[in-house]
Amino acid sequence: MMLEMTQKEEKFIIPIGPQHPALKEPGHFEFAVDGELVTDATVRLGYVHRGIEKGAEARNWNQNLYLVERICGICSHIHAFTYARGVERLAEVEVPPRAQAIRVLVAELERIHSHMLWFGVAAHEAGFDTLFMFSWRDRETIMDILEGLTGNRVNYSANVLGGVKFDVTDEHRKTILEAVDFMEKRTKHYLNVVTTDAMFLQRTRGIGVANLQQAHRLGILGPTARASGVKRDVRVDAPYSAYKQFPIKMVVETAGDLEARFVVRLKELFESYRLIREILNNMPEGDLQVKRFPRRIKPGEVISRVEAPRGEVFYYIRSNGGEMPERLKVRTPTMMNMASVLAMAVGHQLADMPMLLVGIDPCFSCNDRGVAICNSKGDHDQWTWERLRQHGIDFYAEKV
Amino acid sequence: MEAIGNIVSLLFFPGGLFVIFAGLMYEWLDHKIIARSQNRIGPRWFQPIADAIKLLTKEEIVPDGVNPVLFAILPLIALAGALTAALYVPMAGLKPAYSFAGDLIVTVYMLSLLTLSIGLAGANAKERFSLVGSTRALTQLFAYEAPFLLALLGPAIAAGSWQISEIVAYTETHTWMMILQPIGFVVALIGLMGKLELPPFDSPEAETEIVAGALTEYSGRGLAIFHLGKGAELIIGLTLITAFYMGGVSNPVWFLVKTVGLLAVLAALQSLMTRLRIDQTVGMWWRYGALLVLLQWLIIVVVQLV
Amino acid sequence: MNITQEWNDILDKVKTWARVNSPWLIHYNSGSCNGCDIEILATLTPRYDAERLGVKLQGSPRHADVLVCTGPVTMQSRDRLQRIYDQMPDPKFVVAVGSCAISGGAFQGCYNVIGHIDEVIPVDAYIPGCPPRPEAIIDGLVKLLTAIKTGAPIQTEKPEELLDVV
Amino acid sequence: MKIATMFSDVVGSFWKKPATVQYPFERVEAPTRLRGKLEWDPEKCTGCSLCSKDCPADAIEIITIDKKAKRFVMQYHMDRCTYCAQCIESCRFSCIEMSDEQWELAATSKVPFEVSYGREEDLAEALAKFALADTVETE
Ligand code: SF4
Ligand code: SF4
Ligand code: SF4
Ligand code: SF4
Ligand code: SF4
Ligand code: SF4
Ligand code: SF4
Ligand code: SF4
Repeated sequence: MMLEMTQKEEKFIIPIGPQHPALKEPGHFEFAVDGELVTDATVRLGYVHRGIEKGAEARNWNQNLYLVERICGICSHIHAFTYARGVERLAEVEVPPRAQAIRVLVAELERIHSHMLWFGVAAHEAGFDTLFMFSWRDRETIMDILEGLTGNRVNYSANVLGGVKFDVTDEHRKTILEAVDFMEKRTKHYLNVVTTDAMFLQRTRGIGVANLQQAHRLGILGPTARASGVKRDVRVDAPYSAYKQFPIKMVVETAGDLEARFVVRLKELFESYRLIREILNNMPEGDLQVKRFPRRIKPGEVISRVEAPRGEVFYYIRSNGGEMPERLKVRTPTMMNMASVLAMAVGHQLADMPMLLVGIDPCFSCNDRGVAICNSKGDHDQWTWERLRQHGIDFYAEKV
Repeated sequence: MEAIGNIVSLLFFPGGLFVIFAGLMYEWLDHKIIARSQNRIGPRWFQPIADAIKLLTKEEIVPDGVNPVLFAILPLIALAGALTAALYVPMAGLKPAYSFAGDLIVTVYMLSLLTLSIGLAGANAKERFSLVGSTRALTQLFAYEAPFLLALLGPAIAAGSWQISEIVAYTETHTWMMILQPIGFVVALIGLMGKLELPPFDSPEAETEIVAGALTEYSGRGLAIFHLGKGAELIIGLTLITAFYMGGVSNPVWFLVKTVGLLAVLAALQSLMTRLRIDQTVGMWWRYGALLVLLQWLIIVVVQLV
Repeated sequence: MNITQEWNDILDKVKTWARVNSPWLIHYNSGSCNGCDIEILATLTPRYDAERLGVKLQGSPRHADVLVCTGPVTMQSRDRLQRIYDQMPDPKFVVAVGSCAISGGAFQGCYNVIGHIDEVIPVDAYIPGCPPRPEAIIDGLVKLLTAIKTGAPIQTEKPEELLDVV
Repeated sequence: MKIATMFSDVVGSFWKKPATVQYPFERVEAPTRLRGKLEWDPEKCTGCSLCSKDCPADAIEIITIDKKAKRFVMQYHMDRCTYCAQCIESCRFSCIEMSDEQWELAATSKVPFEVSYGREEDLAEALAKFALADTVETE
């Protein structure tokens, strides 16, 4: 033990984060390097931990819709969707089919914006700024649609408990279809770029490989897993909401390297485009919301799973019959994928680290829970889960 | 009288203020072309000037643990090196201020002084990103220096002189070296990109990996001076290559046209490529760059013999 | 005397001009939901291209003039925020982007949230919205720069030292 | 394996107009559904306070001057609002709207973020009774 400690201290540690240009969010990674080669990697999370799960117990069912939406600004709709779906099942309320279709429509638009965002950031990490600029330029067409449709570019607040807030008019339908055509053309181009550009492939092909066994063992989710050949997609495995009516095909690649992750995400976009067209052309008629959604929800518990752009989002919701949830538990995909970065990092060049990191499309805001991963000295002011929980309990006890 | 002339040439033209100012304008042009190729508007023409003035008037923080003398003096050495180099090249199409046999070698090494100072500055800062940055900067220096110099020697051999003014006189009266020695031209161009740490050879200051590389800890004045040095290096490098490979620079108009043309090519190359890892950069230089130039030399020698 | 006076005036004008035309940003997320962060990034991309206003996103606090903060301040990121602020060379400015950076927004009252940015470091401009549109972010930045240009009073005192929560 | 696959985009951009909007110099209209600053109509309000109860950010306070006469004042905290429009959904009497024009809300101090809505006489009374913020907007 002692021996290991002293060895560790002699290593040259390169920290990435919490404030670092490669990370738009504060995560903290430490890579032990030998020259340029990474020999060890650790992560420290928790900079963005806000205590949402505990906070949710002090807010009513309506307020929580917006709180969970702000777990993350990139897949905000997915969180509200998952939560609303759970609460509606708990309250045994049937959401009108048109509302379901609109929810899925927004979810797919969000997937496009999220994948394009990731694509640009990944290109930026690779030092290919032109690709970053062009992909973000094209992403703006989707942002325009989302803003025109929902009224905000990021936290759309499309949902209310029991339905959605707005309708899709004919005019929207037209602009969305046009934008989707444009995006499809561009996506084809980008797919061509990432699979043929020799310079780019040098940074992606064969880098950060996670094979099928590793993917299973590490419990990777979402496109990252599908790039390693894991056939796992909630939209296909357990269709929910309007996905029952509008099924989606799963995109799987087997190489498991960074290139495969690019290919899976870009190919998924084509499925999204197809689905959006299908929904718009076969939009069910009917109401947008149920007449009255109960303010108190009868006791019970429910789980709700939805496929976010980065993988499965999982909610557990328990009610004790009051105006507020008794427990809300969120499990997000990046949390599950984080371990894979650390496993893949060892043996790669330091210069590959940002690429490896973005390979899983990480975003910390949803996975910042009090995970304690101690460094060699153990002198960080770390908040363990237990300490946080105790603090949370004390905090609210004091308030009452 | 001569002393006054010397001071003028050192401080104003063709060294000093002129090179600094021209360097800033070329830097703007570079950014502007890149911005336009990315379908956006890009910076205004006075942007680099505003940046430089702002940095010069900002507080300069000397971090703990550095050698303060080195910290302050390294940027000056870098800039002085670049400005001295400017005296030996046909700046703005005019005759170099000084000239002696073998000044080509001196010029190239004066330019390297900048990279060397940056490397030392990074090592001095004792901060992790700076250290990695400086290691990378020096590794890269080691990698491109030889091919770049060899590529510049191609025209020198053809002209049979190692004196810049004589080589230029030779290239002005002959077919463009770019056509006679295409390999040398390409290597020199890419060597210049490596020297200036432009993408795709910007791993010494790769923002997404090591923040700002060796200069991470520099603020205010030091950063500004390094910045000015980079600008000077850009314009000197462009001048050298146009003078050697693109039919010389006989007057200011030709100078402007040719260097700007070359800059546009550089900018386009920058916007088309993905950053190379440092091991890829070094590998590429030694495996292809150096060998290609040797091949070029061989061709020159054979042609001259025949 | 008069000449030095005039000279100083000119020098001041040049300084202010350079400062206003070359705001280099550094961005720190002290607990946000990413929403504001991606909108800040979007202001740099072709549609909004903040570079035409001289804006550049810097990685090192030593190179930056304006600290752009997003999100409420969580317990763990408080020290970091303070440290980044301290590392920046003078003159420095702070912009709080998004409702949670200004007031805590949807997260006010959560146990791990200390509060908003100006409880930790002084803030010079506030941009409400959740998140503000990129145009609104540019608008906020322009308002800050205008204030610097006209020399309008911007908050510069430090907030009172926080009670140590833990 | 190709090199320079972005060539057509890069070269094409030189002939195209930049995609950049001229924002601070030219203002483009926001979409009509945009959720900007909140606006409140005191005439329809019944004082049920559902809006403030459901607000996730505690951004609305309904101050009762006289319940029978339906005289209320709304204190709106622009800096807390998350622009989520739940209040619009919760209000059964459509008193609340969100402006698609007022979205340039940035300021160099927090003072303009406190907004009080209401009829003039109500505001005057509320101001006398409670200490309200400086910025007062009358309908
Ligand atoms: S993985 Fe989490 S944070 Fe990331 S986009 Fe999805 S829900 Fe949001
Ligand atoms: S949170 Fe519960 S379900 Fe999830 S891994 Fe832990 S014990 Fe299992
Ligand atoms: S993974 Fe988390 S931080 Fe990232 S976008 Fe999703 S919710 Fe946000
Ligand atoms: S881990 Fe994330 S979702 Fe859970 S309480 Fe913390 S910030 Fe909220
Ligand atoms: S935190 Fe718990 S569930 Fe997660 S890896 Fe550790 S022991 Fe397993
Ligand atoms: S203001 Fe809104 S969008 Fe911005 S970080 Fe806070 S919750 Fe997210
Ligand atoms: S828009 Fe949302 S946050 Fe703003 S006042 Fe209404 S309910 Fe509250
Ligand atoms: S919900 Fe409507 S009627 Fe009720 S207090 Fe609010 S604004 Fe007035």
